[in-house]
Amino acid sequence: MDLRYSAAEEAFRADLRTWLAATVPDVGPPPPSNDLVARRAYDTAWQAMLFDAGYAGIDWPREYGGRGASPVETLIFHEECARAGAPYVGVNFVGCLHAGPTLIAEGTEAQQARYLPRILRGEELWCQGFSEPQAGSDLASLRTRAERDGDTYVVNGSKIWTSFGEISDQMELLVRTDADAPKHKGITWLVCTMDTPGIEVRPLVAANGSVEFDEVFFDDVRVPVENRVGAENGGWRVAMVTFSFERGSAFVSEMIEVARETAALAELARKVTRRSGTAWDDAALRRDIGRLAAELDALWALVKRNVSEAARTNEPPGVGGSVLKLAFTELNQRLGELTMSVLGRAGAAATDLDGLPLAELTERSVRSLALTIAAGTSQIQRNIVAERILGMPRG
Amino acid sequence: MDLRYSAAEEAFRADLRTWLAATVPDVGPPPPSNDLVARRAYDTAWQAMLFDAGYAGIDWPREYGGRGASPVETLIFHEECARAGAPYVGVNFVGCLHAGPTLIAEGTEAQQARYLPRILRGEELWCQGFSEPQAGSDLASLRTRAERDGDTYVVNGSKIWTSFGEISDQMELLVRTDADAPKHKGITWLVCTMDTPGIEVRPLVAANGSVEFDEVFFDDVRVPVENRVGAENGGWRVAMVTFSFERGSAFVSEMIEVARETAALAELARKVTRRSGTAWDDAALRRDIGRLAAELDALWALVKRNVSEAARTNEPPGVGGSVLKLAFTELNQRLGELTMSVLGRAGAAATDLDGLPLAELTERSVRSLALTIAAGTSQIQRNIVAERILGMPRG
Amino acid sequence: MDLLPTDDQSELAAAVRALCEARFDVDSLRELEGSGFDAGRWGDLAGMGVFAATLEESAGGAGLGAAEAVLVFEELGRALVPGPVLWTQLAAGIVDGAAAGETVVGGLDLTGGAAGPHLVAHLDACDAVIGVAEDRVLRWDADAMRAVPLADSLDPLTPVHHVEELPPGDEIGGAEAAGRMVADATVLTAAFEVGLATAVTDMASTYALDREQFGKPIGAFQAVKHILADMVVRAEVARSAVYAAGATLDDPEAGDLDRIVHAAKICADLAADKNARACIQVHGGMGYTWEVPAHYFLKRAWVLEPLFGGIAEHADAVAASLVS
Amino acid sequence: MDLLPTDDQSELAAAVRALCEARFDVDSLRELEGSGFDAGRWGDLAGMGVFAATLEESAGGAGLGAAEAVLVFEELGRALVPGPVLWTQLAAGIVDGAAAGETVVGGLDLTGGAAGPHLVAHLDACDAVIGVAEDRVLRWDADAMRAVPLADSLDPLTPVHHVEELPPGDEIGGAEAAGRMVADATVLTAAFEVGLATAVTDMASTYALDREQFGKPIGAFQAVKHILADMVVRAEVARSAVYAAGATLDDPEAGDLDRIVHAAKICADLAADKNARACIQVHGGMGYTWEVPAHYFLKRAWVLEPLFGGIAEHADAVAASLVS
Repeated sequence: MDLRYSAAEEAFRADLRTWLAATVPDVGPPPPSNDLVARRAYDTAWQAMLFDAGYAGIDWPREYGGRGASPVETLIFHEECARAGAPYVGVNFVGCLHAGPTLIAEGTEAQQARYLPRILRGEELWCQGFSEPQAGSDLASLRTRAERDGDTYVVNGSKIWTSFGEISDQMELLVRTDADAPKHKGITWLVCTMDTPGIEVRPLVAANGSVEFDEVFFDDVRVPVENRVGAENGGWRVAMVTFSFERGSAFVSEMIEVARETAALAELARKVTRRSGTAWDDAALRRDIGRLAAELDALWALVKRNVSEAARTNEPPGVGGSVLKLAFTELNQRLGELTMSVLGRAGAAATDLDGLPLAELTERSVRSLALTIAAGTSQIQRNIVAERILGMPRG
Repeated sequence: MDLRYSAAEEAFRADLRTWLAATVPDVGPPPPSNDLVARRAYDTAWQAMLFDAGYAGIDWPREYGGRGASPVETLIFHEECARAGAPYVGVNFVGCLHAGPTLIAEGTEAQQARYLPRILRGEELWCQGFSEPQAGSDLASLRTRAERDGDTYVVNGSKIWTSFGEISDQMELLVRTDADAPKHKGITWLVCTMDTPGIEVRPLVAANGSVEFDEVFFDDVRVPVENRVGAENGGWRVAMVTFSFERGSAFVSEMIEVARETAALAELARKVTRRSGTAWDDAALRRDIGRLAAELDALWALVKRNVSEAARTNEPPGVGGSVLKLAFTELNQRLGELTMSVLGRAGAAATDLDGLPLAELTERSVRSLALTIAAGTSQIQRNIVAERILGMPRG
Repeated sequence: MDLLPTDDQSELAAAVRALCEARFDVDSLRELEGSGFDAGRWGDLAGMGVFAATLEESAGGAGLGAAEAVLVFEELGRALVPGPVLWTQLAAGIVDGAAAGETVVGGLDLTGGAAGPHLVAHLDACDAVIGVAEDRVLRWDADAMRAVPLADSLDPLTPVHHVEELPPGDEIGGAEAAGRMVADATVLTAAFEVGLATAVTDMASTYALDREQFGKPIGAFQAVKHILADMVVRAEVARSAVYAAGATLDDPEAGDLDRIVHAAKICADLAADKNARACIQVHGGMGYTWEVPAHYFLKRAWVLEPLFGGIAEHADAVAASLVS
Repeated sequence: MDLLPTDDQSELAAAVRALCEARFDVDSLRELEGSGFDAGRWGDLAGMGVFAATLEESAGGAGLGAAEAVLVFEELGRALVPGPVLWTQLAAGIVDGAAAGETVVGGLDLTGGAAGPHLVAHLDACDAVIGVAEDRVLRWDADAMRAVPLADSLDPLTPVHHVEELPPGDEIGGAEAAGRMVADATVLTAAFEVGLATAVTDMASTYALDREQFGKPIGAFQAVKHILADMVVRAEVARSAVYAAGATLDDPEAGDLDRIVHAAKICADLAADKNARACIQVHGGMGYTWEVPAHYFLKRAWVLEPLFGGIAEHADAVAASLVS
C-alpha cells in the first residue's frame, strides 16, 4: 500500500512530460464545440502526434500497434496529458476506447489489420450504434434487424445517441439477427461503414445546445458478412467486452478537469460581488466547495485503487467502475449546482461579463445533467452495484 | 383561501385556552418514560380531565360521546394543547385515535356501548395487535390464526410492535381466519381482552432504551365471537378504516413540539462554546437550522391545507397524509442530525452537563430514527404516493 | 380558516390555465426562443386581466387579492409563460398602462445589495423598467437604460441585457411600497416556481407511464416511483407554503408574514430546481435533448432561484428570526 | 504505486479480524455495555501487537507503518471494538507500558480549541491520560483528572467522565509531535469509521437477502437495493481516501498529506453516519431495537464524528487550501 511510483514509472512520466511541454503549446486552442469538422481535424491532428511519438493506443498491446503501457503508466499518461492541457481523445474516443479494444479482443486478423492502424493514426473516425429509441437502459431489447442475404447483412432500423455520427467513417453496430431467440442471444456486432447507401444521420440538439449526438436511420443498408465481429448472434458478449475494457483509468481526464474547475470556482467566488464582499465570504458556500474538493481527492484515491487492482490482475476493476461512476457523476453535478450558487443572478447570462466566464460556466452546469444518464443511468449503476457486489436478487 | 378563523372557531379556541390555563399548571411533570404504570396513571388522569371538561373524543361524533368538533376545531384543539404544554394523548392513543373510531365506524351498538365510554373516560387502555415478525410492511401476510370453536375464536401466534401491551386492557387484534383465501381476504378484526389466559407479553427494548413496545404471544387464547368487529374475513377493510380516520390533524402536536425544539436548538447553539465563540457563529449550521424552521412552517401550511380539505369533504385527506408523513419524518430526523452537530463532542454524554440538556437531546436524536420506519416506512409511503396520486403501476 | 381555493378562485385558475394551454403550449414556446415575447400573446394575458388582477377596482383593476394572484402565477409557471409578466403586474397602478398591458414593464431586482452585474430580462420588449430595493422603488424609461443585449442567455426564453452603469431613475416609491413590492414579488415568484415544479412532475409522470423498458412501464420500477413521489412531496409542500403566504399577504394579522414568505421561497426554489432535474433524469437520454422541454423548466428555475433572495438568503433570515 | 494491501498487510488484517471475530463478537459487546472495557480482551489486543504496531523496533515495537495501522483500525472498527484503543496506540513509545498494553491510556482531543465540556472516555479503565492539541501533547495520571463519571453516555460501549477543570498536566511533546499525533489520530479514527461503515453494509445486506416481504427478499426491491448500493459507494470511497492517507503518512512526499487527511476524515465520517442510519432503515422495525446491534454502530459513529474535527472543520480547511 504505497503511493510512490517506481523509477521506471517516473522515467515514463518524465519523458512524457518533456514531450508534452514541447508539443502542447503548438497545438493551439480547440475549435468551437459545434464545429464538428474542425473538431475532427483538431483531434485527429493530436492523435497523429501521439502516434508519431509512440503514445497512441497507450494501453493497447504492442503487437497491435499500441504502447503496451501498464495500468499505472496509463494512469500517468492521462494524468499528465490533462495537467498539460493537451487535447482530450475527443472525437476519437469510440475508436480508441471502445471499437479498437473490441477488435483486439474479438476481431479476426484481417479485421485487426484493416482497422486498428487507422484508428491509431487518427485516419478513421468511429462511432457507436448501440442504443435505440426503445432500447436505452434495456439495451438488449434492441430491434434494428439484419437479415442475411448471401454474403451481406441487410440492416433496417434506427439508432440514437450516436456521438459524432455525422463525421464518422465506421460504426460499431449492434443488430438483431435472430428475432426468435431470447433477447440477449439474437444480437450481432458489425462494422458498418458510414458512407454505405441507405444510412441517414440526423443531429439531435442537446440541452446544452451541442450537436454531438445523432439519430442514425438504416434503410436496407448492406453490410458485408466479413464485417461481423464474433459469431452471428454472439454480439452481446462482444459488446460486453467493450464495456469492461478500461482498466481503471476511466474518468481520469475528467477528474483532473473537475479538480481544476473546483479550484477555479473558489477563485471565481472571490470575484463575484455580494452585498457585503464576495460570494467567497459565504461560509456555507465555502464549506460546500471545500467538501466537494475533498470528496474529489477521495475519488482520485479510488481511481488509484482501481488501477492498482487492474495492475495486479490485468483485468478491469469490475464494479469498481460503477462505484466510481456513481460517485463521480453526482459530484460533477454538485459542482454544477455550486457554480450556479456562486454566480447568483449573474447566472441568467450565458455571455461572458465583468470578467466572469459565464458562457462556459452555465454550459458546464447544463452539460453535467447528462452525466447521471449517459453510459448507464445512476439507477442502473445502483442495480449493478447491489446485484454484483452484494449479490442482491435481480427481481 | 384564507387563514383567519371564524368567530365560532375563535370562541372555541378562547374557551379551550382558558380551560388549559386553569388546568395544565396543576397537572405536574410527566413521569419517567420507562415507568409505564405511572405513565398510565398520568395520561389517564388527563384523559378524565378532558372528559369532564367535554374535550374527550374531540372529533368523535356527539352521539358516541365525543365533542363532535370540526376538522378546524380539532386542529385548534391539538394546537392549543401542545402550546399550553398539556399532556399528549400518550398511552391512550390506540383507544382514542384508532380503536374507538373503528368501533364507531364498524362496531355493533353493543360493542360501542361496551367500549367507547371507557375509552373516553380513560378507564380502559387499548393496544394494537397488527404487525407480526414476518408481516411488517407486508401486513396482509399476517399468520396469527384464529379457529372457530363454537362461540369463541381460538387464537395462536404472535404480534410485535404492540405499544403499551404490558399495561393495556384491550387489544385491537388482526387474525387469519381463512388460510386458503387470498391474503387480504382471510383476515378478521377482534377485540381481545389482555387478561385472557394464554397471552404473554414480552417487552422489546428500543434503541433509545425505551420499553414501550412489546411482543405478544398467543397460546390457545379464546376470544368470544361477539368480540368480532365487522364480518369474519372482512377485517382488512375494517383495519383500513382505522388507518384513514384522522382528518388532517395527524402530527399536529409533534409539529408544534418540533418547532419548539428548533427554536431551542438555536438558543442552545448560542450556549455551546467553540474555538471562537459559539456553535451559532457557524454560519452554515445556522443556515441549516433556519432552513429547517422554514420547511417546518411550510409543513404547517400543508397541515392546514389537509384540514381544509377534510373540512370540505368530511373525509380524511387521503394521500395528503403520506406526503406529510414523508416530509415531516425526514425533517424530524434532520433536526436530530443538526442537534448532534450543534453538540459536537459534548454529544458523547447522555447526562446533563454545563447547562446542556444532553440526556433529552441525545435520546431525541436516537428516537427520531424510528420515524421513517414506524407506521409505514418512507419506502412504503413513496410507493403509496406514486401509485395513488400519480397512478404508477404497482409493478 | 380554509387554505384551499374558493370556487371563484378555482374558476379563475381554470380560466388562466385554459388560456395558457391554448396560447402557451410547448410548441409555441419553441417559437419564442431567443425573444420570449410575443405581442399577441401578451395581449391575451392582459385581456385575461393578469396584470390588473390585484389593482384596486377604483383604479381600474379587478381588486383581487394576493391569494388570487398566487393562483394565477402558479398557472403561468405551469405553462412556463415567458416575458416580464411579474414586473408588469407589480407595476400595475404605479406605471401608467401597465395594468392594461399596454406598457410593458421590465424590472431589476436590487434587493440584497444587488452587487454584481445588473441584468434586465426582455428589455427589447419593454417600455419601462422598475427597480426594487428594500427601501425604494425606482423607474426608468426602457431606452434610458443604455443596456447591452447579451448574445446568449441561460434560459432561451429569457433574453437578458446588461446595464453597465445604472442611470439614476425616478424614485416612485419609498420603504413601505418597496417592502410590500418585495414581499409580493417573492411570493409570486415562488408561486410561478410551484407551477413549474408541478408541470415537470406531470411531465415525468406521463413519461413514466408511457415509456417501457424491461417489459413494463418505467413507472413500475421503485427507483422511478420514488423519484416521482419525492417530486410530489416537494411540489405539495411548496404549494402549501405559497398558498399560506398569499393568504397572509391579504391578511397579515393571520400569521407571521415574514416567516411564511421565507418558507414559500425556500420550498419553491427547492421544488423547482430538484423537480426539473428529476424530470430530466426520469426521461433518461431524451430528457437531455433540446426537443423534450424539461430543460426549459430547469433553466427557468435557475434564473428564478436567485431573484428576491434564494434559499441561502431566506434561510439566513429565518435563522436570525429564531434568536431575535 | 499500489494502493491495495500487500500480502503481508492482508495477513495482518486477517489476523486482527480473526481475533475480533473470536473475542469481540456481537454478544460479547453486549456484555461490555456500560463499561466497554475488559482486561482479558485488552490483553488479547496487546498480544496481537495492536498497540505496539507502529512503534519502532528499537523501542520494542513492530516497526510497522501507518498503512498497516490503518488496516488494523479498519478491522477494529468492523468489530466495533470498544475501549481506549486509539489513545493507547498513540501513546506507545510515549507512555511507559502503553505499547505492551500494560498501561491503559485514555485521551482528550484538545484540537479545535476544545471549548465546551472535557469528556474522557473509559477513564475507569485508564492508568494515564494524554491530551493532544495542535501545538502540544500533555500527560496526566488517570486519578489526577478529578473527573466525574456520567450516569449515561450516548454510546453504551463508550462511558464518559467529565473533567470540570483540567489539571495542568505534563507537557510530553511539542508542536511537531502534536502535529504528527493529530494526523495519525485523525486517519486512524477515519479507518475505524470505514470498518464500521463496512460492517453495517454487510449487516444490512445479509438481512436484505434473508428477510422476505411480499413474497421475496427485500433486497430484490429497488428501494432497498439502491440504499445498499449507496452504502457500498460511501464505504469504498472512504476506504480509498483512508488507504491513501495511510500511505501518505508513511511517505509524505508521495502526496498532499493535509488534503488527503481531510478527505479521509470527511468521507469516513459521512460513510459511518449515513451507512449506520441506512442499516437501521433496511432492518425496518427490528433496526430500531436494542437487540439488533445497528444502533451501537450509529452511536459510535456519532461519538467519533466530532473527534479531531468533523466534516465541517475539515471541509473548511480544504476550502481555505483552495485559495491560499
